[in-house]
Amino acid sequence: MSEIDKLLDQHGKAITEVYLDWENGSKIEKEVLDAMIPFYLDRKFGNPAITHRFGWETYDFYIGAKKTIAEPLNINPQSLAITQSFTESNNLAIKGIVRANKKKKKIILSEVEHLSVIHSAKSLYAEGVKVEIIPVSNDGVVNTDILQEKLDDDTLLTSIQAVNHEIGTIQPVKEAYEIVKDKNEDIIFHTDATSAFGRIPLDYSKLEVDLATISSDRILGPKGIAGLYVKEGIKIRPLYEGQLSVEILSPDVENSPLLAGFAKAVELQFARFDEIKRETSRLRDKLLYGFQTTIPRTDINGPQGNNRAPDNVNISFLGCEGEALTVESSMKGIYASSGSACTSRVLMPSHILTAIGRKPEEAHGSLLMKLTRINTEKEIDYVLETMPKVIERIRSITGGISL
Amino acid sequence: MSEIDKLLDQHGKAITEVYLDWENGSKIEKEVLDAMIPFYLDRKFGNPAITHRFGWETYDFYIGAKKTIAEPLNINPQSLAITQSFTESNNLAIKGIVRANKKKKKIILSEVEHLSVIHSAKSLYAEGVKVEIIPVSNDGVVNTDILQEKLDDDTLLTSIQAVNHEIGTIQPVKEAYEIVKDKNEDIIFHTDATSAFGRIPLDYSKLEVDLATISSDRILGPKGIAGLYVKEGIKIRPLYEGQLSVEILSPDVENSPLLAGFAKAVELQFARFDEIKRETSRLRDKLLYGFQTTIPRTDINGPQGNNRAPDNVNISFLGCEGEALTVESSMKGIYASSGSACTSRVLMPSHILTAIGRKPEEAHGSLLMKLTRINTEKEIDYVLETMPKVIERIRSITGGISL
Amino acid sequence: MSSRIPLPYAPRVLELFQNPQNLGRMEDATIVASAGSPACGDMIAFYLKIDDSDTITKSSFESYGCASNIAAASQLTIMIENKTLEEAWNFTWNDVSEALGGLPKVKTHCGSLAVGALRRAVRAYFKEITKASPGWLPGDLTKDEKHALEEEALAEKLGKKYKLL
Amino acid sequence: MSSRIPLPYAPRVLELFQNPQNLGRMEDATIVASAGSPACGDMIAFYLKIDDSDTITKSSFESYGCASNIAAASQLTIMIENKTLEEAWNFTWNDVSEALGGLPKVKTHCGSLAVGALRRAVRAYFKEITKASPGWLPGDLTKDEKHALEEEALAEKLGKKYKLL
Ligand SMILES: Cc1ncc(COP(=O)(O)O)c(C=O)c1O
Ligand SMILES: Cc1ncc(COP(=O)(O)O)c(C=O)c1O
Repeated sequence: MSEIDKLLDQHGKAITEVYLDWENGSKIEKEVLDAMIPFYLDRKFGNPAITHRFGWETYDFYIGAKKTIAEPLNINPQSLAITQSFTESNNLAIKGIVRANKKKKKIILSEVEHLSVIHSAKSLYAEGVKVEIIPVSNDGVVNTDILQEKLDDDTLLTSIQAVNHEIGTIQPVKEAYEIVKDKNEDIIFHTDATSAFGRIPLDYSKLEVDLATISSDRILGPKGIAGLYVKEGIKIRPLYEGQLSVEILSPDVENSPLLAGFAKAVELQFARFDEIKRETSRLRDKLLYGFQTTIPRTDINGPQGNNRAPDNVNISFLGCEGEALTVESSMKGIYASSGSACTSRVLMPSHILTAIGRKPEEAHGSLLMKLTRINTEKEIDYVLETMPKVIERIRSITGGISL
Repeated sequence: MSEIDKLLDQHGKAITEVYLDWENGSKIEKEVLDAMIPFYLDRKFGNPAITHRFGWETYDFYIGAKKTIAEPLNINPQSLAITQSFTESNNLAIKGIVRANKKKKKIILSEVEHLSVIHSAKSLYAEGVKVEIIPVSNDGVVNTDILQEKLDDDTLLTSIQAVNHEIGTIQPVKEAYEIVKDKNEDIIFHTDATSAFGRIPLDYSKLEVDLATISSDRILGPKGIAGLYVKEGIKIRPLYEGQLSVEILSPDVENSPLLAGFAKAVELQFARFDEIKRETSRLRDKLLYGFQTTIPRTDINGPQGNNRAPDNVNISFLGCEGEALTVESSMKGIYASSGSACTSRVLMPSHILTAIGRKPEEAHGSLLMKLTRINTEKEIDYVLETMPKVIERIRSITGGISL
Repeated sequence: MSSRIPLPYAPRVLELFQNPQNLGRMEDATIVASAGSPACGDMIAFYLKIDDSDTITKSSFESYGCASNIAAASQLTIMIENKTLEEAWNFTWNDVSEALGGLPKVKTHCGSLAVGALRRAVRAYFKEITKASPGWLPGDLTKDEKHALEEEALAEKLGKKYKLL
Repeated sequence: MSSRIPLPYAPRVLELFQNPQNLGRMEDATIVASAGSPACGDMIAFYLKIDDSDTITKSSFESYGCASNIAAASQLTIMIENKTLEEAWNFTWNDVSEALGGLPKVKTHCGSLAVGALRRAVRAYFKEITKASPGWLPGDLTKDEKHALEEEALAEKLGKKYKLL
């Protein structure tokens, strides 16, 4: 019996399990897997550029799958680059634009961007790039006045996410886009829409962002595939080199099974888009306000109502340390993550919670739960019924320590 | 009916199908898929760094899977970075070493490296890197005398593949490694072992290369996952940035199902390593010499016997253009690729065939077939029986054109 | 455009590849010309049988080339049957491509090679057989001829550059 | 090393997290001390009941911290029961970690915080209660104490730097 087996044994396994840690890892539905299996076992795994029946079959599938994924965004499928993760898409957007456009040197980001955006930008310091960070309000909303101020003739790229991944803030992308383009049509506008795609309506034929990141695993598609919309005419360099393949921006041969899964996840999410939006919003509010009414000293992180992504629940339990919270919840079968320093691989609290002005002890006591199309009311009831006990026990350990 | 459906209709579908284009796309066995499914549908898809039961279960699996993959190489599992493709591994090896070691500027490669190695190196010209290309013999063997000559105090990195992916040449890696380290212990030695892993014996505890690329899809594991062995102590920078994750060299969250598939493919390949090696070698020679005896004007590309990778068949049919060959073969149910300019996405013949001194008309008439553990004798018999007719028809179209 | 979509062949290409019309050496050809180069992996020989009124009564081809190359040559032989040389001259690579249902862009040269070979044959006919150039025949090389020649030049350059790839 | 493998807890950590021994405020403590800071998300209060022969007859803790923090504090209270202050003083973070089956490296500070708090309590006892320092008590801060203090200093720095991340 390995040490971890013993740990799991000690931990035990709750009879009821509710997985809400979708931000950190996701499964897929049987239906999505079924869409992938033929490509693993049977056909259409060929290289779509090779001149034989397998290649042509793959090509046919490939074109169709890209169309399916592009459709809800109302973009030309050919403008959608397929990548291997939203992290890669964000790196490609930031580094690819900088390396293809050497004249201007300034990138403007919001303070609450995903670390893949922030770190990509900062990694370019060595190449002479300047990075300006726009602060946010207490709800995490980007300050567009400051954006306006920071824009100048040296500005190459602005990157503002569509929805914040941790606190669910829906950003004023349209407004930011217009401010940027009013200043100078040539400034490139990227939006990381990873946490928005499938959650809130997006139409890039109307809101003409230049680049947009989307991901499969965030809508219960398989991990290992994502997208970057690149508007026609935008100059961008690939991140890595190799053979020429169908994807100009990636030298890897197309991954049919993952693409099939991505396309199926898009179908499932958008076929019931309104219903999923309504249902997750309802469960989200049931959780948020349920916690607030049954558990003292709680604080909602991020905005409320229509300004919040339908799938996002993030709440701070004062007097609780978050890692202890995730462990105690886990023992009751509830799986979530925390912005606490102790749950991360580096011991720093979430940069997003500190950006919205949360005090450290608030950030450390936060719990992030996400809702997907496969979460049920029964699960939420169980969480609401169980969490007061979890919080109570953790607070009993904190005791009288004054924070 | 789409245009492609009509094309496929026109093409027809042979009753017997033999897929040999493993270099360009591969499927997986039911057993490999079965190993992946639980991670898609059930458990252990969590983030292995998160402190809850799902995270710990994933962690446990993760450690075990890396051990399985590292074992046949006799390396410490912690030294194995998980990447998303061998193309990424090669990019990481070349660019990651250059960006972490800024003092020395010269990279030495062989002329027959995979394009991901060659293009990665050349993409660094802008960063002041010099690239020296070592020629090869008519069998594709790296000229170690010239390697010796090119090594100097400015040399940072040497990259010599273990087995050539197109013509199956087994390179004298041990000799090259010793020449390099004799010159200077600090010169880093990378080997792209993509086409060697699982085909020829490799033991990196004995032959202490510094970096080695391996891939899942080349041993019938799922696509989207690969590895880079990085010897303890080697300084290397990641290719892209994001959140910190278990993999120091990749910010993406670990992809459990693909890792499970990779590990299963390694198990299947190495459990029967000797048998697979013997069987594929036998089928390889049956094909090579079968073609030579039944079809006039053929030339084997690459070395023969023990100097050739067991899975590699590459043969030039003079008087045939390769793309026409792949199409005609396809109509008979045989799927292979060609080094012809016309089959590639850019109209250039294979850089490997030209490196070994093949005349253009020889390169254009080449056919690459690979053998895996799931190819059967019956398939090979069908190919041998069918190809003479294929060649005859293509030659009848060429007619008397003098080449 | 972030993806490079090389359209596969239209069905007509495959049809002519499978069943090439007017394939093969013509022993009694009035004139023969070829275009392309084995270095590029594409070569066409074009045979014409021409009657006294400058009409093509029969034509045929041989091809060392890809499926589009073969189909384009075959398609062109069909198109020029019983056409006058002037009518035949006026078929462009675009006409051939259209008749084939649209060739993928990377295959442009395969179509233009057939047209190039035909026009060479026509020029050769007037130069070597009738020894008089009709008014409609341009003195300078046309676009499609140049394209075919470019291919040949490229082939030579490639041949020399191979080792430098 | 190309992968960062953060070892999960040993089972003993979870055992003590689930069932912490000697948890809670001690109303009649001889001395109490705390270490850590809420900014770092880790704080410990340590209560000691000490008899006339400088022996710890009872100890308890409160923790605002992660599972390792809680387990380390609890483990230390078990280890020092009925030990003299000198014996108790000599337990290092290493001893605690070992008793817990090995703490993950990133969790070093959780173990050292418990030790830091205990040593603070011991120093406070001699300073405030007996008002005489025994010979075995080092004048300078020990490694584990410094570690705990560093955490506190880091916390303050972080607090100020947050906006600069
Ligand atoms: C056309 C083409 N593109 C790209 C690649 C790179 O392969 P991968 O996707 O495994 O990195 C290959 C490898 O054979 C290829 O044939
Ligand atoms: C710990 C960690 N690492 C990395 C990532 C990046 O995710 P991906 O693998 O989808 O790019 C995330 C995203 O949530 C994360 O939580």
